[in-house]
Amino acid sequence: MRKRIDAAQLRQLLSDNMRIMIGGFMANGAPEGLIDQIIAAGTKNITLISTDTGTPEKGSGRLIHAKRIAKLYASHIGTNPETGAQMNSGELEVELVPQGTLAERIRSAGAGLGGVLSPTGLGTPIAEGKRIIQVEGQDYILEPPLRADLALIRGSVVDTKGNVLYKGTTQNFNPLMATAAKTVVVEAEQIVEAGELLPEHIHTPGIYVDYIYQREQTDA
Amino acid sequence: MRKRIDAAQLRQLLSDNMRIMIGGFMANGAPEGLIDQIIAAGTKNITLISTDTGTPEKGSGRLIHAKRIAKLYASHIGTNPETGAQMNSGELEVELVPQGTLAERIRSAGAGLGGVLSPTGLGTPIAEGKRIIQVEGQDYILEPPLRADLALIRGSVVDTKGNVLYKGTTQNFNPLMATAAKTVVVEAEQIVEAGELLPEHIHTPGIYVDYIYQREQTDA
Amino acid sequence: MRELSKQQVRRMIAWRVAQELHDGDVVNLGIGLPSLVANETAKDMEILLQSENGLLGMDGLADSEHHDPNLVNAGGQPITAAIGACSFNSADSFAIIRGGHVDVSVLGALQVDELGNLANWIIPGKMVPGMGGAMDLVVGAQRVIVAMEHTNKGRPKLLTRCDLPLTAAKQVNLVVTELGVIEISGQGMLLRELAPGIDLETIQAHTEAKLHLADTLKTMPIPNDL
Amino acid sequence: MRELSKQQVRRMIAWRVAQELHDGDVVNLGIGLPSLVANETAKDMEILLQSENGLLGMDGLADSEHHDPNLVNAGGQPITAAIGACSFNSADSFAIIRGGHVDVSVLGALQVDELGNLANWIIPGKMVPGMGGAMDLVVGAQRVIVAMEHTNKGRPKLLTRCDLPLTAAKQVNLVVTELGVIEISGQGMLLRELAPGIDLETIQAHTEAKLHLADTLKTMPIPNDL
Repeated sequence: MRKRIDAAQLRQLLSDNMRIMIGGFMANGAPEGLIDQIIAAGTKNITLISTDTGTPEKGSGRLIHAKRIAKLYASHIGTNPETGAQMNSGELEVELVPQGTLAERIRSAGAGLGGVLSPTGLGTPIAEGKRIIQVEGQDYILEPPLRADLALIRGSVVDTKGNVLYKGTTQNFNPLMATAAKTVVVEAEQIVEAGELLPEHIHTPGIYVDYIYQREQTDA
Repeated sequence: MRKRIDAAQLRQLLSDNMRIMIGGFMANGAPEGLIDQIIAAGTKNITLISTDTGTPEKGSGRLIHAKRIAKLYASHIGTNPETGAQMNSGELEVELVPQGTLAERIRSAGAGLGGVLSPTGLGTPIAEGKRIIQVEGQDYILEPPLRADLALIRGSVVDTKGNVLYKGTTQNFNPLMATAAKTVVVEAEQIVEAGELLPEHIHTPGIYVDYIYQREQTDA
Repeated sequence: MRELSKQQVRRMIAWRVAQELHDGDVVNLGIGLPSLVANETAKDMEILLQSENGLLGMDGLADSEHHDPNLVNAGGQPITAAIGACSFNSADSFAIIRGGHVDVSVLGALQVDELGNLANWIIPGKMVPGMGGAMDLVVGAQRVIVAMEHTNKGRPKLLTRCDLPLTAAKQVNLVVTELGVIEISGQGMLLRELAPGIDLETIQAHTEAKLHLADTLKTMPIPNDL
Repeated sequence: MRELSKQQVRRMIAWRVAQELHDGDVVNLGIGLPSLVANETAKDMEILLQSENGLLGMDGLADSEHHDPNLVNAGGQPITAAIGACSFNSADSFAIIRGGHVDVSVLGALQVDELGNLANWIIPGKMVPGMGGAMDLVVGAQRVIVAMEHTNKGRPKLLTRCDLPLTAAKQVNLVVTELGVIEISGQGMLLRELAPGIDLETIQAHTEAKLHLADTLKTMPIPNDL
């Protein structure tokens, strides 16, 4: 279990001005325990990559509410009034990215590709100022890869080698972000011995995971 | 089980000059029963997309041996002497594609993307005549999507809705090809009732699968 | 036709959209009015609901008894999964969507125009929720159906040209409202059905774009119990 | 040093390459000589072997008793999986490779040159096996080690410029042969180690490229039992 870290070790990984990816979709599958630690550590001026900003009370949106985010890449911010308010006041810079494009930009970074050629957003403000590449007579927007210093993800079952299985709809952006950051921390709902997950059931190979964190049980 | 077909129905799907993708890696995870039916049906002048050509006796290479292939996209042909011989005699046109690029070209077709921006092959004959796109100061080769009329794949466990799980190393190109062809047939090693596979264990969603085929048991 | 309540109007639109679906269709329903379509499909028809956050085979909203914290819809609400459902990550989810593997996408709109342009994600200076998965859904689905009330506080939403920023260009196929069913054709807006009790003058008065009449203009069917 | 058999030469090279690996490294071994490196790593070191056909955590070749028809290596041979192994499709496998998540790729070569260019997939008119996964592996791995015999029937394989079609440009980091260990540096080929009993004249005579001497030229370590 050499990959396990506690809250103190986790905070050593955090610093101001970092570029952080956080998994979850409307906070479903979001690593709430890791978000707790960012808040407790006081880390600020973060560039956040997250498909939505949950609510002020749930998921990555808590970091918006706590005013830790300077720049945001997201596909949807409508469920968190704080995000819109800080954007309008100029405190927060927001780049809106179509959800499928966001997923592929992250995947392409992890896969060593030069970005994505997507038809999504053609003829809309999303295409403005971007390169349009024609392939076989069709136009595509060239969207560059998106990577981060740190990815914080959540896994339903994590084995001691760092292999991750996500239950239900909690996969969302988690397995993609695991491939695209210099350092990856998974918050484990449950930790099992290596070998308990079948090779073909694993969504995220353990080589992508640097550290495994489990939220301290405050309720004894 | 409305998706199940027998050999006679399968042959109705075949015609000369088709573009067919066949899964498997060195015949591991290859749909041998479906290949049997192409051979029995006499289908010819096929454009084949397959990562390798197995051997003359195993996997998609059997179709080379039977002289049914006019054009081939593959990453490796060295294990099947027939492929090289037919290429040298001019009977068979071969386009060699790096294995990772082949995988992404097929994936991009299934995902509605305009191809792949890959660094693989830069400075080699693979880059000749292709568009080079620079992204963030790095060169990438633009490789177009690769699709087919028919994909023939093999699944270890297939449920009655067409959901597929692949065991061990039998995934390889099978789940990618399932997304990139007009018609998809899976050869099932085992068929189970819908609901027996957990949602998070499924590799290929049933919506990609048009038909399920099971090889007739000749040994009674 | 008697005056319908807001709820009845929404149900009428959702029911009519449901008649456009075929057995075995893979369908994505947007939040709000479009999500009501799920309740209106024929019971003997199998419709596979795709939820873009990562599930194929969405069943319905979960009651407190069946609540699984790991299973939510694209609105973040707890749901149940149908037998044979499968889950996947967001790249694979949008590969299904963008790759043309969703048969029908049903969504709401702020504006639709004669070219099939759609605006539904931003009102500059007022509302910037973001596009979420809508841009991919409209570009990728085989058929795009807009399900919405015909006007917004009396102002037409079916326009000659959208003036709000677009969600996608030229992708809408059909619009269903409480006044009628309009196809976006190469020649502009083609009125295919008129709701019971609505005449041509009324629907055109509530539509900025010119409505062309289909050769076989029909009365829009509505649920028997409405 | 006494004359070594072909098998001893191959083992000596594989053993020396194994000394380049670190605990926890993710390693891809090509077929042939490179595959022998797996047998030579220190027993207390954990090396994760990636097999590009779709497995991380390859163990070894399967004997007939443990033979699982669903589990093969990139050469198509039956293998066993280590505890904690995981499998994946070819797109995800090459995302691992191309994305820089493999620490070391070890492969053979027909030619390597001063620029770190590598040729190992085709001899025009003679041999066209195809590149398989080699082009991705050489571009994607953090470190590329070529493990090969120094010459081919007496002809040098370490050249000023490759004349065979390239597998990849400027990607090779280190070359290990039975004569020595050569680093590809900004200034060309840097001789770091000389095999026991080999002198500078001998290795240069078998090398077309000019060999520069490292400040600290060492004797190449070899296995104790060789």
